[in-house]
Formats: sequence, structure tokens, C-alpha cells
Amino acid sequence: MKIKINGKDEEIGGRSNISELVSGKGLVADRIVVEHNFRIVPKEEWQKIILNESDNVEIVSFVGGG
Amino acid sequence: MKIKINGKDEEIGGRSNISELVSGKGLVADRIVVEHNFRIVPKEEWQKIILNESDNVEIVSFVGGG
Amino acid sequence: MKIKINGKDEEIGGRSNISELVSGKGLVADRIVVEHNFRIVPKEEWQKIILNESDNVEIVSFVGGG
Amino acid sequence: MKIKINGKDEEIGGRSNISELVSGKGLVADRIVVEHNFRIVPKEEWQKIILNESDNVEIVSFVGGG
Amino acid sequence: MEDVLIIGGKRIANRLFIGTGKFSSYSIMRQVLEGARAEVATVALRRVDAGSKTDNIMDHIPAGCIVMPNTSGARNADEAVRIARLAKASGAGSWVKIEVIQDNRYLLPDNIETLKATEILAKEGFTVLPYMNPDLSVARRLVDAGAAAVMPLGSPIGSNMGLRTRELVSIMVREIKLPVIVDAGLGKPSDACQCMELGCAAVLVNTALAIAEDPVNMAKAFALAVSAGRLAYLSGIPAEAPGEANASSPLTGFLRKDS
Amino acid sequence: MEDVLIIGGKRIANRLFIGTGKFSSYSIMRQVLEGARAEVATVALRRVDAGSKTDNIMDHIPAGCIVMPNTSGARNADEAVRIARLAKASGAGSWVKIEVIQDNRYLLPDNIETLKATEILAKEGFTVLPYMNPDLSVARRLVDAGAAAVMPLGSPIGSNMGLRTRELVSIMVREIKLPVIVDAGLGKPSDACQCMELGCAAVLVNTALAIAEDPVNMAKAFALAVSAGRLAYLSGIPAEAPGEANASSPLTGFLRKDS
Amino acid sequence: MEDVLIIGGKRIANRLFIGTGKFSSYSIMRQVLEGARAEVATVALRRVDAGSKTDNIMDHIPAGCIVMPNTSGARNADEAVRIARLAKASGAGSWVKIEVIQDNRYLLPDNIETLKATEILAKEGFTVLPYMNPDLSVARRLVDAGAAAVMPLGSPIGSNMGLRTRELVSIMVREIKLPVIVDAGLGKPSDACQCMELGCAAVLVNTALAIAEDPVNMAKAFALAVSAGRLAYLSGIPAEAPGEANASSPLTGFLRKDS
Amino acid sequence: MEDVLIIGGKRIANRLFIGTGKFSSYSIMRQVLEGARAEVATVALRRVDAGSKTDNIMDHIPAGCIVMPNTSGARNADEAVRIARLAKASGAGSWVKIEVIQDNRYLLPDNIETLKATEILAKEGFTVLPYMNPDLSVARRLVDAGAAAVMPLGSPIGSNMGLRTRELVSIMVREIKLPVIVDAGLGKPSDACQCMELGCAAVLVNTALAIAEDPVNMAKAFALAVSAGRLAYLSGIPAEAPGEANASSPLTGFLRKDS
Repeated sequence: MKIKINGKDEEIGGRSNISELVSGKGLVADRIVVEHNFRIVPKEEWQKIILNESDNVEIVSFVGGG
Repeated sequence: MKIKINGKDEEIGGRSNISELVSGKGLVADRIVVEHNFRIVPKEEWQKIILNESDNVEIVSFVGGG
Repeated sequence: MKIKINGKDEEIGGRSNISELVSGKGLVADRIVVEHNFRIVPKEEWQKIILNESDNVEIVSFVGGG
Repeated sequence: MKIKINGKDEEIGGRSNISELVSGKGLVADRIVVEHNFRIVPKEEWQKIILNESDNVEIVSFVGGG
Repeated sequence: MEDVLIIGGKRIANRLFIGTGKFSSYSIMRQVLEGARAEVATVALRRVDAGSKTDNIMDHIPAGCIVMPNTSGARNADEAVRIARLAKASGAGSWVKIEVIQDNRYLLPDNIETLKATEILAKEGFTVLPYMNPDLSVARRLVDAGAAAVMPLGSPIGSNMGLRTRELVSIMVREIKLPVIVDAGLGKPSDACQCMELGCAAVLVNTALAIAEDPVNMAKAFALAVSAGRLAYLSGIPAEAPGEANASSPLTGFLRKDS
Repeated sequence: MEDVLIIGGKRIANRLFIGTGKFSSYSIMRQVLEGARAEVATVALRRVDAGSKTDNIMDHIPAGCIVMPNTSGARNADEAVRIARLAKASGAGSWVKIEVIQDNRYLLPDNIETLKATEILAKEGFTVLPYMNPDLSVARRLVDAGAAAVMPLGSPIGSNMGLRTRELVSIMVREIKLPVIVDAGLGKPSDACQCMELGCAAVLVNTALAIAEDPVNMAKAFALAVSAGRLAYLSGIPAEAPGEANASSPLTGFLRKDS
Repeated sequence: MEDVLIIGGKRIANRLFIGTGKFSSYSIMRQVLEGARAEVATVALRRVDAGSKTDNIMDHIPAGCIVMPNTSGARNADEAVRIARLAKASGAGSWVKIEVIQDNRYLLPDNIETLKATEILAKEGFTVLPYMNPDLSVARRLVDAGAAAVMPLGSPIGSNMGLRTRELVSIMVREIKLPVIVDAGLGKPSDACQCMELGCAAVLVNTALAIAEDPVNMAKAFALAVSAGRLAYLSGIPAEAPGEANASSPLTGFLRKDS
Repeated sequence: MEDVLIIGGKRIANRLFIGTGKFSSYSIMRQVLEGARAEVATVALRRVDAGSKTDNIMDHIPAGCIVMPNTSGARNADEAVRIARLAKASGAGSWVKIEVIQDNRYLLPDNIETLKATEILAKEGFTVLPYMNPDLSVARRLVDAGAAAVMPLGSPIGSNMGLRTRELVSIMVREIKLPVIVDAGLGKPSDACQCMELGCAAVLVNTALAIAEDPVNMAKAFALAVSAGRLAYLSGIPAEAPGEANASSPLTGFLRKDS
């Protein structure tokens, strides 16, 4: 299944939710924000949301900036 | 009959057209422009347009400006 | 007897020394400096120096300045 | 015989005057100025002045400058 | 080798545009325009008082000089559009300087309303020169809207403070394809010269001429300075060389007794 | 109404003096002098290398142009005097620009030695134009010493940084009876124009011309700018008017629906 | 006599806001924020690379410091709004610095898109501080749109060129009721001091600290300069007195032999 | 890591020197000196009027503050020397600010007489700080003459025009081994800050404090600004980076729908 993560197409195997995606990428949930199909997803919903073909996911966090 | 000329209410007697208004004010037609009810009136129409109660007339010309 | 004090001619009566001049003017010795005929006079010499006709005396002290 | 020309020691053979020095160097007299032992030498004297050991000669002319 | 500015299809050799306000008489104004050989002059439109037989300014503008009415007095795009149309109907041609001002104290232009008026008037076929607060992103939109040039201010109108917006204007010059014309605030010929050295296409000056002791000669002085700045721009101005000095005369040791 | 600068008895119409250093050829230099219609040009004096048949610069200076040798290379008054005398003996007339420099980095002049050289050379009948660090009290002494003009620097030689000494120069202009000529550091025509607007009598420019991409046109640009600044000075430049703006168009309420 | 700036209901004593970009490490950044006792710091939002276990910047911002995410990367109002919402969801509070830039060369903000984003985010309850091109008429609209402050640029981001927009910013300070905060381009403490002397409410500095040899002490220097400028503003800065000098010592004739 | 200025053997931590003229009372003056924690204060010497029981200024200068009498009123070296000796005899210690002025309009110093006075007084053991027109060659001679520091003016005394001699002063800082202290004309804390950023060792301020609405807080503001400028100088101020901007936030494409 192909989804777009942070602007790049990625192939992910099988059925997975956002929580699995995030942990699969080795990211810590703390202070990361996930946008799913242009909607920000509260952490408590991460488990519920199942990714589908062509979904658009953004995973962002803070860095230094002026 | 009361009409607004250059932003001020004026009383004009009887039925008159724009040409008469302009010459009654002692103005020379040359390079004056008249706007009647927010529409610019070409000089050739000045005779045809009869002023009515509450009409709005602007009579303008060029001056120095930067 | 006429002497010049701070640039102005003054008439002083009789024989007097610098100490007398200063106290006669109601000045306090502390931190005033006296120049007699273009020589700075230490306070301990004030009594010894007798003023003569046409002497030049400057009496100065500190004020605010930038 | 050693003389200083334009700040450098030079060996010149035999007895020579300024005129000979200048032409020996391939210089054109026009608008060159010669100083001999810190005295400016008019062109009409060039032939008369014989160079001696340790003389100081400056030969200058105009160039661009601001 | 001819250096000509083309705006609205007109070829303009003299890059000093002149505003006609505040001169003590139309006669002085005419001498100013003639003395400076002005090719573009602004005028304003005003209500005519009853019985006013005042001189017609248009009779005093030298033949061949492009007349550019401004929309001064307009507080929003609609008023500017209305004034522009009146001006065109007055036979002044199709150039217009858009000037939309809500700020009565510093007379700073309103870029957003100015942009709207530019869009409308450009579509109607006007040659539109908007007076603006220097702003690259707005200038880009003015280009898209069909402006014929952009006219950022140097400093507030009539202030004679010169080019206080140098950095922003100079970025506009580098980034915008249209002519950039500094309008407002230039107080001295050297101010105008500076604008031209930066690569501005022209300058528009009024107050500094009108209130000079000798307006006619001041106009000539500005015209010379504008030519000077333009020519310098075309001749490749060397950069500043801070740090140490560079001799203009040869620096070899010279005439030292010890050398 | 003629506006002429008189120095050393000579009448000078063109207030742009030009230095001849660093041009790529005498031919370019000549075109620069001719193009700008220069009436005063500086030259330097240097030791002649053996066998050098290099062109004589004097053959390339337009007839009628006053030649002003400088004393560059001098590190004290004695050397400056010696160079000035050599220059005069070379047939360049009796003008001299005194330049005494000990500072090899910024090439700043030595005012005290400059003053000494001025005294000596003025007494010998030279027309003396000392290059100086701007300083009112030294300028006053130069007047007393017989200088024909004073030439404060704008910024270090060859730096193109413009008039960084504006305040000091402008005080000199107001207080000194002699012509004040800004020499060194002017990098753009607008710099020269500014000097003239302040009331300077002339400017001397070299590097900014010599290293421009097109020296001949740059010289013309400077000439125009100098005329512009002079004319503006004579025409009464209005002061800056900070604070609020002053409309150049009539500001009466206009075309408001409610007015 | 307490002088406190209130924005979004927060009381801010330190008027030096600090940007956190470009520091060599989070440790240096933390020392900078602590050294300057910063009360407001900006951060940016970026995509997280897979497997990145990089340090979380939020762990290095001193407790109590208000975090103001910027919307850098946004090219229009929609993107800015989206980034702002993500930032808020990230738990950074409700402050946002709107930064909408389409100009990749000079990084100048797009005032029109910035205004749109401000309207939307202010309505959503954000404390909105828009980074803007200095422009009085846009600033007025930002006020109406609910901005908490306006942040005009001093010069292009990272240029260290200082307050090149002084005239426009100073008009904004006089006319706008909201805090005016100069953001971008300040390169030296004296630049920041100048802004405060004009009456700006605060300044935002980043590059000048990050690329200083000693960022921590440079931040302290800026903090001192901001306090200095603020205190001077409150103490009534005397105007410049051009023209003649005014003695600070009594000037009566003194010690003259003839007096 | 201590940063101390040593002059005449004294260690000075506070680089803001304060002039005591023109304050409305000695009480205000004292608060100014205390508020700014001044370590060096100038005073002047004047003739005492008969019967004057005015307060003694020395009683109002905080203990430990170095008193530096100036020679104001002196029109030549002799008078300056005479005043300096009187000041020393008055018990003010051996510091002296030489001030020789013949120009009653702009109060510009006379460098040549100042140099003479410096030579004489330095030989007599005074710690001599000459007030001077900025001039590298004179500064070098002052070093040789035994000055303890050199004090070029920023602009005319009391003018509040700031550092109008920046270029000349900054060259002096780079070339002169002695402390360079800007004296006169600084009008705002940012002016003082600028001097320190250039590498000046200290500044001397009087009028800007005395005529501020709140002199005590203005003095504190100057003290902060001087610390700021000094600290910045020591922390390595980055150069201006004209040309294009440099992002302080990461500029990678971000959140684009198409990326």
C-alpha cells in the first residue's frame, strides 16, 4: 500500500494505524504532531485511525528557527 | 429644486440641463468635466440631461498636483 | 591701592595679605586656589604674601563642566 | 666612480656631465628634471656640471597621480 | 547607445518627472517644466468653484509633455478609479498616477487599495503608475495587475528627507522587471542622483522644486543630477572599498635621503 | 549671473577637478579629461627609470587644463617642498597639491607637516592647495599661511566611501573664507553632488573614474553631478521637514459621497 | 514605575525576544536564552525524518520562557494557518509568529497573505504576531484583524544590516496602538538600542547572536542594549541640535591676561 | 575574564565617563553619578565671585570617583597649562582633560595647541586626556607626547548629533595603541553603544544627560549601553551581509501539497 509521508511516497505493508506507523519509524510520540489527510490527529486517536492507500501523512516537530 | 453640486446642496430654480448649470455658474466648458449621478457626461450630452431633485453633480478640472 | 582680581580692577584699602583678601570677600579657603601674579600660592603662604599696587590675583574653584 | 642615481648606487665610467648621464640612459631631456645634490639644475647648466664620486642625482618626470 | 525609458508606449528621454503642485504661479511652473525639459508632469483634479475663471493649468504645460493626472484625494480604490476616469474624460490622455491615501498625517499610500485600483484601471486601458509603500510582494502583484511602472516613496510627501527607504527600493529594482520610479520625499539633487545610481528608472519630484528659493534653477539642478545618476549607473559604479585606502598616485619610496 | 571659481588668479568654470592616476592608458585619461571638460588635473612626480621611453603624460593633458602636481610620496614638509620645487622646474606651472602622508595604511594626511609645507611654498609664490584631514583650526592656519584653497578628505583615498566627514567639512565651509574642495574618497556622482550642495567650491575625483567600467562616461556623470549640486546650492535648498508630511496636491475633501 | 510589556495577556519584562535558529547546539542555545534571561523565544516546525532521535528543542528552552512558533516555510496564508495549527497541537501554546514568504532571495514577507493568515488565526484564539514589511496601512489592518503586535523588518533576515527601515518603522510606532517589534536584520546591540529609543516595544534577534564568536555574551550585550534603549525612551531623549555647539562648561572669559 | 580599562595607573571598570556641566542642581548631578556608578567625572575651574558661598561641587562627587578637571576656557596651550596647574593645586589630583578651543561657534578643539599643552603637562606628571579633532597623525603625536588616552569628538559639544566622525575615529581605534575615548556630541545611548562596538575604550557624556527629562535614568541608560557595546565588541560582532538574506529558520520545502 502506498501512502505519502512528509511529501514522499512510501510503501507500507499491511494494515496499520498511525501509532504503528510512528513507532515503526522509531519516533517518540512526545511532542510530535501528526496530520492525517490535512487534519491534525490528537494522540488519543492514533490507534483508531487506519491508513489507506494514497493517504497523506505529515509528521512534524519543533526545531530551532527565528 | 435642491441638487448636490460638488458636495454641497444648492437650490436651483426651474428646469435646467447641465449646459445651463455650467454656464450659469460662469464656468467655461473647455476642459471641465461633469459627472452626473456618478456617471461622466460627455459634453455633447450636456444639453440633453435635465437635472432632477436630489441629483448629484460634480464639476471638476485640473489643478497643480504632485 | 588698586589690584586686579579675577580680571577686574578693585580698590583695596591699606596693607593686606592674601588671607585677608580671601576672608574679606567672604570666601572659604577650602578648595579655593589663589594665583598671585601668575604663580599659584599654597595656602600656607597666604599670610606671608602682602599685596602691592597693580598685583594680579586670580581666585578660582571647581564648578560643573563637561 | 660611484654615484647615487634615483636612490640606487650606480657605477659610471670616467668623467661625465649631467647631459651625458641623461642621454646615456636613453632619456629625453624634454620635461625631465634633474636634481643634483639636492639642487635643481636648469637644463642650460647640464653640460657644465661634472659628476663626482658620491654625488646624489635625482631624475624625475610626471606620471599620473591623484 | 541611446538610453530611453519606455512607458505606456511612449519614449521618455528625461527621467526627471515633475509634479506641478505648490508653485507660486503657473508661469513659474511652466518655466520649471521648460527649464528642466520635463517630459512627464503630474496634475491633480479638483472641484471647480462657481464663477472661478482661474487659469487652466493645461494651457501652461509645454506641448509634448505627457500629463499624468494623479488620484490624490482618493481614500480607496473606488474613489481612485472614479477620479482616474474623470481625468481621462477631461482629455488628459490615459496615464494615471494612482494615489490612495487614508493616512492624513504622513500621507502614506494604502498598498492594498492601490493594488485594486491598478487592476481595474489597467484593464480599462489606462497606463497605470501606482504610488506605493515600498514592498516587494506588492510590487510583484502590481506587475501582474498590469501596472506600467511602480512608484515607491523615498520618504513622506513634502518632507525633503530623501531616500529613507533605500534598502527596500533597491531590492525592488533588482527583483522587479518594471521601471521603478521613486516618488515623494526627495529633497536635493543628490537624493535623486542616488536613486538613479541604484538603478531606478526615474524619479518624481515636486515639493523640493516648488519651495526652493529659485524653483527654475533647482529644477535644472535636479535634471542634471538625474542624468548624472543614470549615466553613472550605466557606467558601472565601483563598490565601496572599506578597510585600507588605495593610493591613486604611485606609492614607491621617493626622494628619501636613505633610499 | 556667471558662477566662476577663482583660484590663484585663474577662472575655473568646471568645479570637477580630476586626478590622473590609475587609468589604464593615457588615451583613456585624455578622453576622461576631455569628456568631463576638466579644467584642473593633478599629476604626480616620479623617478625616471633608465631607458624608459614611456609616453609623456603632459602630452595627453588637453591644452588649457591647469596642471596641479601633487607631492605624493612626501612624508614630511621638507620632502613636499622639494617635490613641489621639482614639479615647478618641470614646467608644470606654480600650482601644487600638498600631500604629506606618513600613514601607509589609510593614507591619511599629516596636517602639521602639511601646514609647514604650505607656509614655505605659499611664500615662494606657489598656488598651494593642501590635502588635509578636516579640521577647522588647521584650516584657519592654512588660510593664514597663504593657501589658495583647503582640500579636506571625504574618506580614505581610493575607498569610494563618499563623504564620511560631512559634519566637519560642512563646518569648514561655513567658517572658512577660502574655497573648500573635497578631495579623496568620493565614489559616486551623488557623493560629489552632496559636497557641492553643502557649499563646497569643488571636488577632486580620481579612483572612482579610473576603476569604473566606463571611465569616460563616469567622468561625464560626475561633471553633471557637480553642476547639479552647485546649481542647487545657489538655488536655495529647502531644509528637511521631518515630522508630518506636506501634501503636494490640494488636500480638500474630494468626491466623497458624504461630502 | 514598573515597565512591563503585555502581549496576549502575558507580562513580559525582557524586551529582547530571541530566535533559536542556527545555533551550533541546543546547549549553546540554552545558554543564550538563560544568559539573556529571554522571556520569549521563537521556534520553527519541521518534518521529522524517519528514525531521527534528535534531541527535542523544547527540552532546552528554559522553563517560563514563552515559546512562539513561527510559520516559516509558508508561502501563503493557508500554509501559515496549517503550520500554526500544527504548532498549537504540538503543545507550544497559542502564540504564533506569522511568516509568509514567497521571495526566496531577500526573504521579504508577503503582507497581503500575512494579513489573511492573521485574520483567521486571531479568530481562532491565537496570539498572533505577524512579521511584516513595514507599512502603516497594512499595520492598521493587522490591528483590526486582531494581531497582538506587529513585527516590521529592520532589514533582510540574517543580513545584520540594522534598522534600514527607520523612517517607516518610526511612523508605525507613532501611529499604531499595538506594540511594534522590530524583527529581522538587527546586527549589533546599537541597532537594537536604536529601535527601542524610537519607541519600539521589543526586538527579535537571532542571526546576530547565532553567528557571533561568543553567542552567549553577545546575547547579554543585546539584552543590555535593549534595556538601555527602553530606559532612554522613557527618560525623554533630547533632540539633535544641529547648527552651533552648546558648551557643557561655563564659557565666560577666563584667565585672559586682558580680561 | 575581567575587562578593565587602565588609565594613569587607575583601574576603571565603568567605561562611561560623565561630565558635570549643566545639571539643574548638584543633587541631581550626584544622583546621576551614583546611578550610573560613574568612576570618572569631569569638572571645570572658574573664577569665584566675591561673597559666593555656593556649594562646593567636590562635596557632591561620590567618593572614589576620579575627578578629571578640564581646561575649558583655554584658548591656547599656555592657558590650558595654567588652568591645569591651578586645578591640580586645588587638590583634584593629577588627571586633566585638555580642552583648547578658539572656535566659539562650534567649539571645535585646536589640535596644535592641544598637542603643545599635552607635551608640557605630561612631562609635569599629569595624566593627560586631550580632547581633539579626530586626526590620526595628531593622535600619533599625542601618543609620543605622553598622553594617557586620546579623546576625539563625535560631533560638536552639546549637539547630540552622535558619532558623525565614525570613519576617522574608527581608523584611530585600529591604529592607536592608547585608549580612544569619544568625547562630545553623543546624544543617545545607541550612539555610545556604537562607539564601544567600534572598539573605543570609553565615552564621555554630559549634555545628553543634563538636558534629558530624567537625567538619572538617562545616565543609567547610557551606562547599560556602554556595557552592551563593550561586551559586543569583545564577543565578535558579525559583519553586515548585504546582498541576499540568510534564513534563520530551515528553508526546506515544507507542507506543500505538491511536495
